[in-house]
Amino acid sequence: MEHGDEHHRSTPLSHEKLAMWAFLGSECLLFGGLISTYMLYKNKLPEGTAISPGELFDIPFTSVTTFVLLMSSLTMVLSVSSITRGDLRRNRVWLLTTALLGAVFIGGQVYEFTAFYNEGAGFTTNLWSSAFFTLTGFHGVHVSIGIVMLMSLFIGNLTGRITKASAEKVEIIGLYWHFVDIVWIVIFTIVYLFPQ
Amino acid sequence: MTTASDSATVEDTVENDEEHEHISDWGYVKVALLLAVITALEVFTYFESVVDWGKALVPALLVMMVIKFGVVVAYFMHLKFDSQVFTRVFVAGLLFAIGVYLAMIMAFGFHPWEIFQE
Amino acid sequence: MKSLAGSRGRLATLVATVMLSAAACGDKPLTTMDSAGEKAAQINDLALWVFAIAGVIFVLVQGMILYSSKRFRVKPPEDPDQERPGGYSDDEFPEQIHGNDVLEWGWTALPALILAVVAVFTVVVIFEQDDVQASGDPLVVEVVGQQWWWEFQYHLDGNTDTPPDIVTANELVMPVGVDIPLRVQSRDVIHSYWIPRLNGKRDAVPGRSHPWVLQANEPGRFMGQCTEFCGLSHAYMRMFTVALSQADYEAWVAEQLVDAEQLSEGDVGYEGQQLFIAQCAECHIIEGVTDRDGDPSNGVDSTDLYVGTAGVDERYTDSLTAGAAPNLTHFMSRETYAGSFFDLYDEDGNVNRAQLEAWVLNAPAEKPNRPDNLQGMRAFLNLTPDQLEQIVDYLETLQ
Amino acid sequence: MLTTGFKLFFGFAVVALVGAAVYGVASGDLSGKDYLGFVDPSSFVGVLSLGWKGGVGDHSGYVVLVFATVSAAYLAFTLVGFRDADPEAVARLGGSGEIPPAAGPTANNVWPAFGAAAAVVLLLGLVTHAAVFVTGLILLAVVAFEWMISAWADRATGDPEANRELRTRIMAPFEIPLLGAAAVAVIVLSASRILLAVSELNAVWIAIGIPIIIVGAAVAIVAMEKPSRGAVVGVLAVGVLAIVVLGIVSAAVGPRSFEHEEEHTDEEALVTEVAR
Amino acid sequence: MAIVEDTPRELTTGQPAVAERPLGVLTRPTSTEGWKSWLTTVDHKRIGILYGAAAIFFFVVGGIEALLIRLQLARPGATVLGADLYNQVFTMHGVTMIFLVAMPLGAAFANYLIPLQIGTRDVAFPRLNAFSFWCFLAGAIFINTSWFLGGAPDGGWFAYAPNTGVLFSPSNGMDFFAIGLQITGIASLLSAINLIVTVVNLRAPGMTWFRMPVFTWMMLVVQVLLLFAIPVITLALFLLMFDRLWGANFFNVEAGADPLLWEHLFWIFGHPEVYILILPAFGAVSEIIPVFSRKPIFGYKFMIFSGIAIGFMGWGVWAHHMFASGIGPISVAAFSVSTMFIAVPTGVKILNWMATMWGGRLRFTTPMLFAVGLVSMFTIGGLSGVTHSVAPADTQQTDTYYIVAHFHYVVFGGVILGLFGGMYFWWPKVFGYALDDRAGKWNFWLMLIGFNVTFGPMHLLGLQGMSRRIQTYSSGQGFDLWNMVATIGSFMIALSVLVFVGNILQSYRTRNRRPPVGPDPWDGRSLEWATASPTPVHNFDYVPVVESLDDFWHRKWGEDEDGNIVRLATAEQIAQTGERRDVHLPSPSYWPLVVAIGLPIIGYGLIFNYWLCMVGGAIVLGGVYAWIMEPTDDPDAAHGPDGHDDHHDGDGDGNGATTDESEAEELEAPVG
Ligand code: HEA
Ligand code: HEA
Ligand code: HEC
Ligand code: CUA
Ligand SMILES: [Cu+2]
Repeated sequence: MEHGDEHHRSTPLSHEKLAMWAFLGSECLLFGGLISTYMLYKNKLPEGTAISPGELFDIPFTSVTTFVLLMSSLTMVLSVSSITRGDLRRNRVWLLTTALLGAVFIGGQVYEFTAFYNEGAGFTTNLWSSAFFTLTGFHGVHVSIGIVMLMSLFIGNLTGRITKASAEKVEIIGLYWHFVDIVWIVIFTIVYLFPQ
Repeated sequence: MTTASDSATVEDTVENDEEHEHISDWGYVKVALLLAVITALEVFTYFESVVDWGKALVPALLVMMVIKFGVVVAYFMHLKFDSQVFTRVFVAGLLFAIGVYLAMIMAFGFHPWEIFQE
Repeated sequence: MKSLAGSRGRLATLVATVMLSAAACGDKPLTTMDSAGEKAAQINDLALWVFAIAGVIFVLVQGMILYSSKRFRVKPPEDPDQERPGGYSDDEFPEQIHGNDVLEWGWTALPALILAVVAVFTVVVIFEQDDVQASGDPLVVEVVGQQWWWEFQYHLDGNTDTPPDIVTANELVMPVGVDIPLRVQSRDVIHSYWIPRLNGKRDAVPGRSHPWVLQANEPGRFMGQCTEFCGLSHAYMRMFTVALSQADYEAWVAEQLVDAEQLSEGDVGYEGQQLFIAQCAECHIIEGVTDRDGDPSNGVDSTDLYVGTAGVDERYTDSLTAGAAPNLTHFMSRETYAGSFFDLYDEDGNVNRAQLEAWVLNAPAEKPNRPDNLQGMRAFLNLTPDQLEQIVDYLETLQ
Repeated sequence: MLTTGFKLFFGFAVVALVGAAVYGVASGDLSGKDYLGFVDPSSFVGVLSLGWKGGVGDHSGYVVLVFATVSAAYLAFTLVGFRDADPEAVARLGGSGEIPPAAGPTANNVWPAFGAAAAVVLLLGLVTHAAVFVTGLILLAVVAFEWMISAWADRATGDPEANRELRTRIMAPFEIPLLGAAAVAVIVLSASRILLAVSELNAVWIAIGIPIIIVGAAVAIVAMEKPSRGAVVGVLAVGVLAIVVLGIVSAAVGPRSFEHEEEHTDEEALVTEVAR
Repeated sequence: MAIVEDTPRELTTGQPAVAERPLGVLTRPTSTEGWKSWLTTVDHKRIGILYGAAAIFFFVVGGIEALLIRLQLARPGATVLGADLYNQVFTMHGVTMIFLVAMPLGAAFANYLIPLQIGTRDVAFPRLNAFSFWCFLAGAIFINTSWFLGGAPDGGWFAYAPNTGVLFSPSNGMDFFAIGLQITGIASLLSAINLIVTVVNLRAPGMTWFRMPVFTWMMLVVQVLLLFAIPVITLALFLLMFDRLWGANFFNVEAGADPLLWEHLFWIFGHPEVYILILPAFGAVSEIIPVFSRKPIFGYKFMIFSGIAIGFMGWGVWAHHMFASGIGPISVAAFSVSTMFIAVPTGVKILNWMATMWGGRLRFTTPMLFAVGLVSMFTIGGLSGVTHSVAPADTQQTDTYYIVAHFHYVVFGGVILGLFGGMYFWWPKVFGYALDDRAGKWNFWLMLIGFNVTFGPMHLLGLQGMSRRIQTYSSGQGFDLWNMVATIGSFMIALSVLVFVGNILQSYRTRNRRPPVGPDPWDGRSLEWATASPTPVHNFDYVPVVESLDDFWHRKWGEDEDGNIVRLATAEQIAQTGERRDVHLPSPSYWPLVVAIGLPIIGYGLIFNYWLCMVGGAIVLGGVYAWIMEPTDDPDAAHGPDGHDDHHDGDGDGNGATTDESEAEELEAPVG
């Protein structure tokens, strides 16, 4: 104990992980608000609006991208489990795969946004469109940030900065990634699948 | 990166944070398969010709959503095997969000039981 | 409540008297403590009880604090050895009490109980207050808030789907005694309609129509003030409610239903009317004379304006910004104007011409507004003094 | 502290600034306003506020001089900030009392090549689209910055290892996120272009196909015991190349037609301005 | 947590490093003295002091705004401020006082005291902590620059839509409001996460949940409230910003939007917010009263649970701000009842403080005066709050000066009195010298009287029907007398604040002439008194081991056979001396400051020119990654001239993780 007693810990929990969970708890209130705003406004289209969500949505397509995001959660978890084993190579592969799947999802979203816009539903068109683009846009930004973090991990792995010792970092970013995924689970059901 | 030092003085009722290899990679794949199946079911509700859910549509969708949500949180996010403290902070946020926003949209005239009326 | 009334009744009266006397000294047109209508009285009856309860708790708590501060106070020791921590000596200790669960639960339960009683009465009154059905008279008044004045649209038959029968501004005239249902609305931002002596307030929220009710026990003029912050001139957005005896009210209605006349050359105010049509009719309506597009000849009933309309300048329909202006058909029948901020007549009953001329000449200087943003009336600095006279002469004909 | 280098460049900056001011005022404006006149303070406002309020005389000359000021000042402060070319300071800090010898660059310099590429993009932009031109500009700026830092780091100390370390320390915070983001942006843009170009149904198929290929490749690589580095890089390169080429082609082809076309309004720029 | 860890490397070439600090300004800063060290500090105590200083500065700013309001309202028809300016001034008064005074003042105490009270060296993420402060300051300055850039926000502090849309508020003021509060929101959110982790993870050995001081408990509740309330206001502000900047429709009534959405979102945040403001003061008072009553706090657990209950119930009452807004009788009834019952846990607190005083030996030092002042004054505000909760009554009261009276009694009579007491109480601990007691008493009495003279009459004004937020009134309305009285009172408050400032200066000047305060000037109870004053940088020489509630006090005092209290030791004997010099502490860092500077630049960019956003974004992004990749310590400091090697892997425990190399990805998310 000569130089010891540096920082006594009252729980064995890691600071960073706890912080991430707290942050995710906080994010629930952000997305909860966005989703309720959407629910509130989606049925408030003025009479005779030509463009309705029911017409615009391309459920088969969105189902596919939803699926892609869901599977990215699997690859994420695989990358975490490989780094806890110290398997840097597989970690690398899965990180990149996750990021790529995320990118495909975002690509799909950009496609969807552009298509809606081309069909006449822009950000400012009506209540529904503002709420829709804001909700899914917020989610998209979250995914994009996640991708950048994943790519940073990937580059870190390549340059030797990420090692078995950094497994928890991967895990924490994974938590964020999964959270973004579960938010989409909710959005997909409420925004896309609920009867319009 | 956890400091395991001084675990003698740890008084919290948290589970020990030792390496928990509760699930193998194959286990994760199985979980993902489950999620995939539920997602497929969800998507099928969209094609009314397959099954007509009638009034149960929205509740059914919600149930499936909640299951998926729970499975990802419990298994992929490891919450089932991790410390209770994590569960508490996260679930607190979740419940606050649900409670507060439900009350809000109810004040706007939304009634939860209406979800049964297609 | 009866049993409570015995012990606490006196206190309630006491508090009430103190507050009333505070309210009564001098002229307090907005006071909430001197109700003149059923609804306001209902509120006051409830509120006074609550004030009384709060008063008792206030006295108890403050009394206890003062008492224990006096009784348990100790002075720091006199001797120069002041360095004792906190000024205490080593052997100066009160009994070390850590708590008392009975007490704790007691003072958790007691306030809860008091509040439960209050809650019951509160909820009852909330629902009573929400009863906004008409009593007798089918009249419904749409109260429309707008930056920064009020418009009242009378539907004498109670049907709000048809154009209003009477449109007036800032002064709501109603018969005494009966409940008059209101539909509180707004054209731009949130305002709040409040005649303190008759009822509590209700927000005028754009896009919504809030039922509310007014009733006065006695004839009189009751002042009000917009109480939701609504921008630049919020302070200048006042209003009156005038309660008239049934007969007077009916006379008023009959008078308001008459359109103004088209004057012809030689009539008093003819020049003024021409000027008005040229300059003011873009915004103001005088039934029988002008329309919102300023063309007196097209004969459109000006009330069309309120049901989506013919010939209105697009700037006014496109934005929610104020753009509509007070209907001036019976301007002189009101005692105040421009958000009831200015008196139209002086004490002797003569028209306050100087003020009115100042208003017409340069409204933004008299009352803060932003005409360039369609918020309020713009200035007419180009009017010569003669023209100004003529316009005001004309306004004076609008009885 | 104030090295010779600093003084030199700072001097340059001051001279250039004064020059700019004088030139901006003196070149006047030809509409007869009294720009030289010392009676009218407004004639200086434009010059001193860099044109924010009021104007200056001859623009091009003024701009050149102001830029000279900025660059010189930038260099001056960089020199101080990084203690560059300040052998004395280096010696003092080193404690050895010896002025260190100059050292040569330690790594291959790739930036000229990238610079050339950026220039090509820039030129392409001139003939194709403004967006390409702006991309070229940004690339050029990035290259210039990277090059500068590398060049500086190469000579910062006598120790090549430390120099490399320095470069990383400064540039990695920018490179890592930007590289990550750029990689993703390329895929996002290309994929969405492809999806837009094809029919709605085919979009679904493509959206199924791409992730299957990605996951398939990943599984294959993971399954291999010892994949050759070349192979992996090759697969990746081919994949990226394919998607980029397809993306460019699709963008050139343009999106499929949409029914509600007529309902466009001009303000609705946010969503697609980015995408287009 | 560094995503990519960049451990300091030995030079591999074998030759000695030619330059010790070749990076110039880019190496991790090391200085711990001089003004520059304040910019890079990661010490929770210094950050606490910075928060406090900023809060006091803004208190004077907000106070001057208040005085302007009072001057304008002193007489009917006054022309001190025009309507436009008046609206800006009262809006900024509210915004400043709530977001830039009360909240950071709370944060100051939280930062300084939590680590001390739970017996640790620093918060869990020291650099993140520094970032929170700079981020707060950046946001605060950003909002205030609106005065010079086309006009301050003018929509009232709760900014009801659609009055705050571009159509009705065309200046940039509301943009500054929306963006500025988002920036300070990031600060609050991160600081909340940080402190929650700190309390959960870093309590000293033996410091169980129910041995934690009430103050720390209340602060924990506050952080949880912040954690969940900030995202709600962030969301509302985003919607407003999208409407204003990019023409979204959230509050566009023409498109069918419902303005009540804003009201709900704002107050869902707004009501928890008022408990965020008051609980720190409650915490401080819960420390002060036992000390000066020489008794333990009465009903410790009830104090804790009532605090938690307040925090919890605070989430279910927000619509009491909307009783007149037409939400329908069912909602009104529900929220009316839920609001009333918040009085129950609050009452428990008030009564427990009174019970603590009961039978004690009360010493009315300045901190005690302020604390008792809170108990007394807050009760008045609380009781008027209960009269608002009676919804029908509130339809008469809402938006009148009766409300203004209510909330000034709770925010001034509660928050300001409580935290002023806190300042007098902990001043010796923070600065090593006490504030003068005599001047303090002047300060208190002037403030108490001035405060009642200012806000007492407002009850009457409100009941007489004076609306709030009106720039002027007419003499026929019967408001003349009490408004004049209130204005006079406000200048008495100003005088008391001047006395406070004077007291600080004078006490500082004479600090060496007066007897030293020692570690424990008040016979304190909690751990912060168990170390030297001013607190040494490393807080504790060794980590204290806690055996009971009020552990420090129980080490000083025990009971003899007769149950009498006897001294076991003096504070000087058992308090730590703070003389240890070999404690490894997290190194200072530039990056928190850099990242924080980037945020307002993005803000200006959103308002004026999107290119600026690129600049700001680059600063933020580069700053964040530089932060993540920053070596744990300054590599060169290890070879520093003092020869002491605190290279943290050197001690062989292999535990390279100190707390400061920590925070990372949380940072990016809120930015998005
Ligand atoms: C520190 C901040 C703070 C605190 C702690 C409180 C505490 C309370 N507030 Fe207040 N409030 C504000 C700050 C605060 N408020 C602000 C800033 C506004 C205005 C916002 C704006 O419009 O700008 C406001 C507005 C406001 C309104 C809306 C008024 C309106 O606009 O119409 C209401 C309505 O119910 C209300 C109620 C209450 C209640 C019931 C409490 C309770 O928590 C009080 C509980 C305390 C006690 C009751 C006293 C002690 C108890 C006892 C001694 C026990 C016995 C008591 C009984 C049995 C009654 N407040
Ligand atoms: C923590 C919160 C807080 C605090 C401490 C205060 C403190 C004060 N407040 Fe207020 N106030 C609010 C929060 C607060 N306020 C809020 C939220 C609103 C609502 C805003 C809205 O409607 O949007 C409001 C609104 C408000 C109004 C209503 C305005 C209106 O509706 O039109 C008034 C009017 O009198 C007022 C007055 C005061 C006064 C006199 C003080 C005094 O106590 C201030 C005392 C401080 C000082 C006096 C500073 C000391 C100064 C010096 C030492 C410098 C001396 C130098 C010179 C004199 C040059 N405040
Ligand atoms: C741009 C539209 C506009 C024009 C043109 C206009 N007014 Fe007005 N006027 C208003 C508005 C809006 C109000 C309400 C202002 C307020 O109360 O703040 C008003 C109020 C008035 C009032 C007070 C009415 C009341 O009952 O409160 C009078 C009288 C009046 N105007 C006369 C005139 C005359 C005379 C002219 C022409 C010289 C004129 N107005 C031109 C918009 C206009
Ligand atoms: Cu209308 Cu205030
Ligand atoms: Cu509240």
